[in-house]
Amino acid sequence: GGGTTEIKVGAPLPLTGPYASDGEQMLKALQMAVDEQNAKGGLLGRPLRLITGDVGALEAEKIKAVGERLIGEGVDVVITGYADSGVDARVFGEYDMPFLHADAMTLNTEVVAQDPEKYGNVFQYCPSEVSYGIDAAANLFKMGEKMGWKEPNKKIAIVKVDYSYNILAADKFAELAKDQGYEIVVDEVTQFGVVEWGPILSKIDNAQPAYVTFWNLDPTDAARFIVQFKERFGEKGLNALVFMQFTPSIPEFLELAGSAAEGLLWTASINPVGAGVEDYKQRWIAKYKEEPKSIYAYVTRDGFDIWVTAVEKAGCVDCYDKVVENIRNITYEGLAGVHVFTATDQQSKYGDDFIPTLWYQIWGGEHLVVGPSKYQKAQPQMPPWIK
Amino acid sequence: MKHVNWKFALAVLVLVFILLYPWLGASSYTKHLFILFFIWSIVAANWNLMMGYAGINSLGNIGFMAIGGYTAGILAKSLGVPPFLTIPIAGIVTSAVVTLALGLPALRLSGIYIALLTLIFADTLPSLLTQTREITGGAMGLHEIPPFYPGMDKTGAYYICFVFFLVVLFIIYRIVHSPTGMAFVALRDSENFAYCLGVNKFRERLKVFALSSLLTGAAGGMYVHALGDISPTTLGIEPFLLTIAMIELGGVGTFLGPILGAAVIVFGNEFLRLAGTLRLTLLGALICTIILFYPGGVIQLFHTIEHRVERLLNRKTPTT
Amino acid sequence: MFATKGLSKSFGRLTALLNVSFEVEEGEIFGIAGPNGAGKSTLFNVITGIYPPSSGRIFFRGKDITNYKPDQICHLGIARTFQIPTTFHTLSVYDNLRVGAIFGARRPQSADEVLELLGLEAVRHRPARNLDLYTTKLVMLGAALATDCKLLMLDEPMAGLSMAEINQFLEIVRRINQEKGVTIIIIEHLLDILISLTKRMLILSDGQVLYLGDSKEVTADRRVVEVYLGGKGGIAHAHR
Amino acid sequence: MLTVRELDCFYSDLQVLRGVSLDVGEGEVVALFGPNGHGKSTLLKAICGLQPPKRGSIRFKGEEIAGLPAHQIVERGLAYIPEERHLFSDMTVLENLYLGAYPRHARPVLKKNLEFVFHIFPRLAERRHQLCSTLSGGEARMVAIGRGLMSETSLLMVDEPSIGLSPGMKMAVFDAIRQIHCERGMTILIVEQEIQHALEMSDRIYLIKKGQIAFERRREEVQVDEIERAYF
Amino acid sequence: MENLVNALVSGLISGSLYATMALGLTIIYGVSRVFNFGHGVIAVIGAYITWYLLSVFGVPFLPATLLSLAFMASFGWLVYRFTMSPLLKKPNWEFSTVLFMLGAGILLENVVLQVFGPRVKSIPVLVDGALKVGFIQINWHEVALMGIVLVVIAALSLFFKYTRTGQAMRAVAQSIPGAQVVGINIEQIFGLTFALAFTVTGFSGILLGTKYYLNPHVGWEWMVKGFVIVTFGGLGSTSGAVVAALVLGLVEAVATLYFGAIWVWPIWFVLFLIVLLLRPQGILGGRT
Ligand SMILES: Nc1ncnc2c1ncn2[C@@H]1O[C@H](COP(=O)(O)OP(=O)(O)OP(=O)(O)O)[C@@H](O)[C@H]1O
Ligand SMILES: Nc1ncnc2c1ncn2[C@@H]1O[C@H](COP(=O)(O)OP(=O)(O)OP(=O)(O)O)[C@@H](O)[C@H]1O
Ligand SMILES: [Mg+2]
Ligand SMILES: [Mg+2]
Repeated sequence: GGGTTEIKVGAPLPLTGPYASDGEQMLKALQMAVDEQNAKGGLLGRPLRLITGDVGALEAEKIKAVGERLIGEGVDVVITGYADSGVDARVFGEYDMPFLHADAMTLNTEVVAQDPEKYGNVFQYCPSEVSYGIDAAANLFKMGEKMGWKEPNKKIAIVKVDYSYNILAADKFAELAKDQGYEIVVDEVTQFGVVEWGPILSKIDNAQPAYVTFWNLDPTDAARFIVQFKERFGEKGLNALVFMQFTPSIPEFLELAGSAAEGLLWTASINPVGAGVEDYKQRWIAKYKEEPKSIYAYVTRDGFDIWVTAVEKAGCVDCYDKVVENIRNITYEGLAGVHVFTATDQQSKYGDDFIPTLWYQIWGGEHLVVGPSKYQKAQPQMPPWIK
Repeated sequence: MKHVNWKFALAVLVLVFILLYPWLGASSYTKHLFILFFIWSIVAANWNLMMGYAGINSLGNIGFMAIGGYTAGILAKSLGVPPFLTIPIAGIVTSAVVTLALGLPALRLSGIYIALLTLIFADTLPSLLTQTREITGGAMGLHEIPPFYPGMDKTGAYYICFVFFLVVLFIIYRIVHSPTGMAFVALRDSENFAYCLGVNKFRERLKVFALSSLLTGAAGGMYVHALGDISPTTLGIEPFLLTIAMIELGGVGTFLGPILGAAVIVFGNEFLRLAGTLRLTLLGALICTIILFYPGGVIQLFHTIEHRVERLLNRKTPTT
Repeated sequence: MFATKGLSKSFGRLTALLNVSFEVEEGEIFGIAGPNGAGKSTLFNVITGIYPPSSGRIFFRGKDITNYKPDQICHLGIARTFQIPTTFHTLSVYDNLRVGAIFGARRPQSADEVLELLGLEAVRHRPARNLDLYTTKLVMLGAALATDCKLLMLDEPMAGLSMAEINQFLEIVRRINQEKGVTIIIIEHLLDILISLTKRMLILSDGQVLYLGDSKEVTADRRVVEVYLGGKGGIAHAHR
Repeated sequence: MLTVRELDCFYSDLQVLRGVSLDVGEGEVVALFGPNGHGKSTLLKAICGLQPPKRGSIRFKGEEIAGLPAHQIVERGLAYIPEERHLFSDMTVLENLYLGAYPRHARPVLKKNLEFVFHIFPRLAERRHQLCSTLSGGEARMVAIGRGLMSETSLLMVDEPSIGLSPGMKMAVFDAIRQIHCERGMTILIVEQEIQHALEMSDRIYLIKKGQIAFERRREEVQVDEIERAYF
Repeated sequence: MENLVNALVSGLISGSLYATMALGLTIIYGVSRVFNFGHGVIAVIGAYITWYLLSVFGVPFLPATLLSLAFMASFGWLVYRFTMSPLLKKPNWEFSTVLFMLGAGILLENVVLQVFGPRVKSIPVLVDGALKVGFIQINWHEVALMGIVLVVIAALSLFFKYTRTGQAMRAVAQSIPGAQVVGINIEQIFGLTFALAFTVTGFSGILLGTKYYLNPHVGWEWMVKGFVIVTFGGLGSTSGAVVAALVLGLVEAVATLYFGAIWVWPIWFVLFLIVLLLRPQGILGGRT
């Protein structure tokens, strides 16, 4: 290596289609990372260049085509926020250069576990979606006590969308909840784009569960759900906690749901909790004249920095084995927490000391951190629909 | 006579080029694009056979392709059936399912209702896939479907798809130039007169419907073995719109049209990926511009060139 | 060879045909006339299966063909033309005939025979779109004839033709009848031409049979004169 | 009233009219004869703007109208009853007739004209709410003629009005044309294969052949057989 | 029982909103035989413009709506004048116009994406509060929507039946030479038709935007539902479209209640199959 030839950083990103708003944040994060690195004189003295490819609505066909192109361009690393539909790990696993993604999907980590030889270059710099299920089963049932609310029964409603990120998490939760003696009384699978939640709310109304859990990545669907939930139960009441997986972290959710979301509980398994977050945010605002808009504005940077650290340690860029080995053994304190990769499937470990899952409750249009205790800022309260 | 010769020569030249292309320094990426082109032009050509020739306003052909793709994928993946069997089975299953559930009832209806029924049929599939998550993988689809043969590389897939492409085009050519093809023109011009001359519209259409869904299903089989994945995103709006665009951009109801259209869309779409967020904006603008200047589609551009060339040839040899 | 028994057809409240019965002999040229909207074309449409009859039966060569579909009826040997000149305008003249030959007769060479019979070789390759009225009518007739029909039904074939063309056309109709032995039913408003061409005719009025019998005597029937020819001009003006 | 000079008309590459010149004077009835397919309808279409001519001039009431869009020509008071009828098939008889009175100047007299049409074609009055697509051939012809009569024009061009009509109805149509000519002084240009009838009512005739005017005569100067012979 | 009734009510509401979607589609298809693939995107544009006026300039709801409708009308007229008009005069217009609108749909969708960004927007509701009748609860907003929809539909069908321009639009749809012969200015009528269709479509976008949220891509889904309703109801039949929309809305609600949301499309498919086999001309479409 050496010299001043460019290092090419490949980035398959969802720049058009339904995921474009995250894709835009990923692009900005990576562009800022590359620019800042270049301003520091590049990596190992070589300038970096970002090469992006649009994976649209995450169709397998597109990811493959983009993959072929990036490889053809001779990229030395591939980093994305997410470009998943269960293929990207396979596409880039075929090669040797490191591939870092935050798909948060078991589909993309299990291949690594199954064939570590071949897919050893694939890293997921966040925990997989099942961690949500595990965490929710461990903590949701304790939330009531903290509020001074006693669950009226042991019934749970699950509303999930047919997407593995949500399904696997919800199914894990159901499995663990049943072990604790809970009963699933509503178990609805929908597709994305539900506009009328009325019939499902009716089912909930009939079953009168103590917990309503909602697993759907689409902020529009989630906002509609909580708005219609509020319309239905706002006055007449429902003696239940409402929980959502991740989606309220997408800014549109609150914009759309407005006051209907007051009292909602939700969790995210990646959060801007690291020491550098505030500084990062200021640099972002300076560069883009606006605030970072989603978690991918932060976490994508971790992927980049992990790679940079590994390369610097290796002292070379195209010595892929070395770089990959360094990533595997890294302990990196990033914006989302401390990244340490699991040995089996190379995803960031989750937990309070690694990448923590945070519990939020929405009050006064703000997301207040109500757990775990290490990060807690506020006390959970009884939501308004509990009369 | 002369114009037949140079067109023929051009066609042969193009085919020879495609045949030799993997040896002319094609990258894995461009071979990949050609594979996509072969498969999508087959889907488009069959769709055109239905819509442009037989006047069956189907909007569900992507669905047919998906049925074929899933059939082949499931057979190969879960049951270990070898690909040379899964592809014909995919075609036959697709044709049988689609013809029975859709063709028999829909073809008795008038054009726009066929469009409606086929559209809804295609929109039903994602729900069914969700319901059968254990076998079809639900929203995440099927992955790691075995290739045509173990250890297949891009060149192998390239040639297999190319041969398939040629065979299907030959079949379509034969249909279009058969009495069935003539019957469709007759039906389009005057349905009642054709009926009174003994043309059974329903039967002729059913024939084409069955055949064309068979070939589309087989194309779905080719798709999964060549690419290795299929998921409900294949049934999404973008593939749907782009395939319609292929047919119409090339020139509806012409033999070469959908192939030219597929070439423009597949290669154009890939090329525009360089434009990042502007990709679809530019693609839309491209479609609009082409159609404003060549309302007959790309094929019209070809005819314009043809006229020029012919005039040139005639000028050089002013006899005959 | 052909007969209808008590044929009726109504469209909603409107009765277009009421209890129409008539017979046509093998080899005959049979005429149908009647005021506008009397139900002549409807009769053809019912016979050829475009509309199902409301009641009544249709027989062809001893077979009950009521409720047969148009293509089945064609295959039995009944062909027709339409009142509005209809051809397959994007096909060539020859291909127009071939449609009848291949799908109707299932005998491709019948197209060539008809082409010769009607003298259409000169326009063989012309697209049917831009033909003049007379040739258009010949092509329509040719396509019907190419189905190797035994019974040919012509709906106002001479409307809009000039005198000379009418005479040519009559010549052709007679030849088809005599040389090919095709039975013909013809609707026409030009009564004196119909009289000269046919032995028997049917006059419909308001969907009912007004007259059925010898053509020569039709003008003697008071009711026909009254209803059909209209008081004012009488037969002298019916056609010159 | 109408002066056509040196008109050339094409259907893409096919020339159908070659230097046609023709005059129709105020209050005249002019008949246009000629074999089928020799350009009679094309001439009428060119005049009313449906098939704009390639060369030549058409003056109507002293104004040049060649190349104007059809609706402007109609608004100037020129009506055309096409041979192909061109009815609005999914509308009722009555709606078709109303649309005949679409030009502004025709609307005030709509009632009167409608009565006139129903007077000539009592059949249409019976069938006023029937959809045009279901009419018989002759009934549809009546609607086309009736629609033309609704437009309250100074020049009426009729293309083969008698096709498909029963003998009695033909008489009624010719009588009606004669009547509007006599009573309202409407100028008329008629194309007809029934030479006898058209000849009887007209002041002058033109004979068109192969897209050219073969001859022009006053009615007194011409016999039916002369015209028929000229067809060959 | 209570649930069923509530489901039916919500079905009625979504049905009536789908019906507005259907309107713009029928107008253009009815007159020019152009299947407008850009339909959904046009609705989205109308909604986005209203949103923009509301939230960026703080224009009140009514003037914002009127302004955006005025914009949509001129937009429709321009689209006709500069693209459709030349295309409709060329031989292949049946296909070229459809494809053009498809290309334009993709183009405009992504222009919206570029201009307004990918984020979801919402238009505030017209009126707050809810109407309660026994155990049935409907938002006033939704009552208002239904009312507006019914008024618009009635106004349009009166327009087509009784006004001179409306009749001319239908006439042009059925025979262009016929329309020319009676003195209809084809260009003007086509232009007006596009302007009207774009306005109605834009308006339906605004209504939908107040109940459902807006993003640049949502138009396709709206369009598919609109298309389903137009054809199911019988093309060109406004009353058919209304009935179809209500039926589909109700079926959707009931199917979700008893079988689950995922079964809506399969149930629709079977329903269509049955209805169309019994009545091949749609629910109310076609006359005998
Ligand atoms: N599909 C239909 N629906 C309603 N009425 C119809 C339909 N078809 C025909 N009619 C009516 O039935 C009557 C008979 O029509 P038909 O076409 O048989 O008349 P015709 O004798 O052929 O007249 P013409 O000499 O004018 O062609 C007419 O009054 C016509 O309006
Ligand atoms: N749309 C068209 N495209 C091409 N050629 C046409 C078209 N319309 C008519 N022609 C041709 O133009 C010539 C003149 O047609 P036109 O209709 O003017 O004749 P015509 O004298 O009115 O005959 P007819 O008595 O049959 O109505 C014919 O040879 C016809 O084939
Ligand atoms: Mg008739
Ligand atoms: Mg003519």
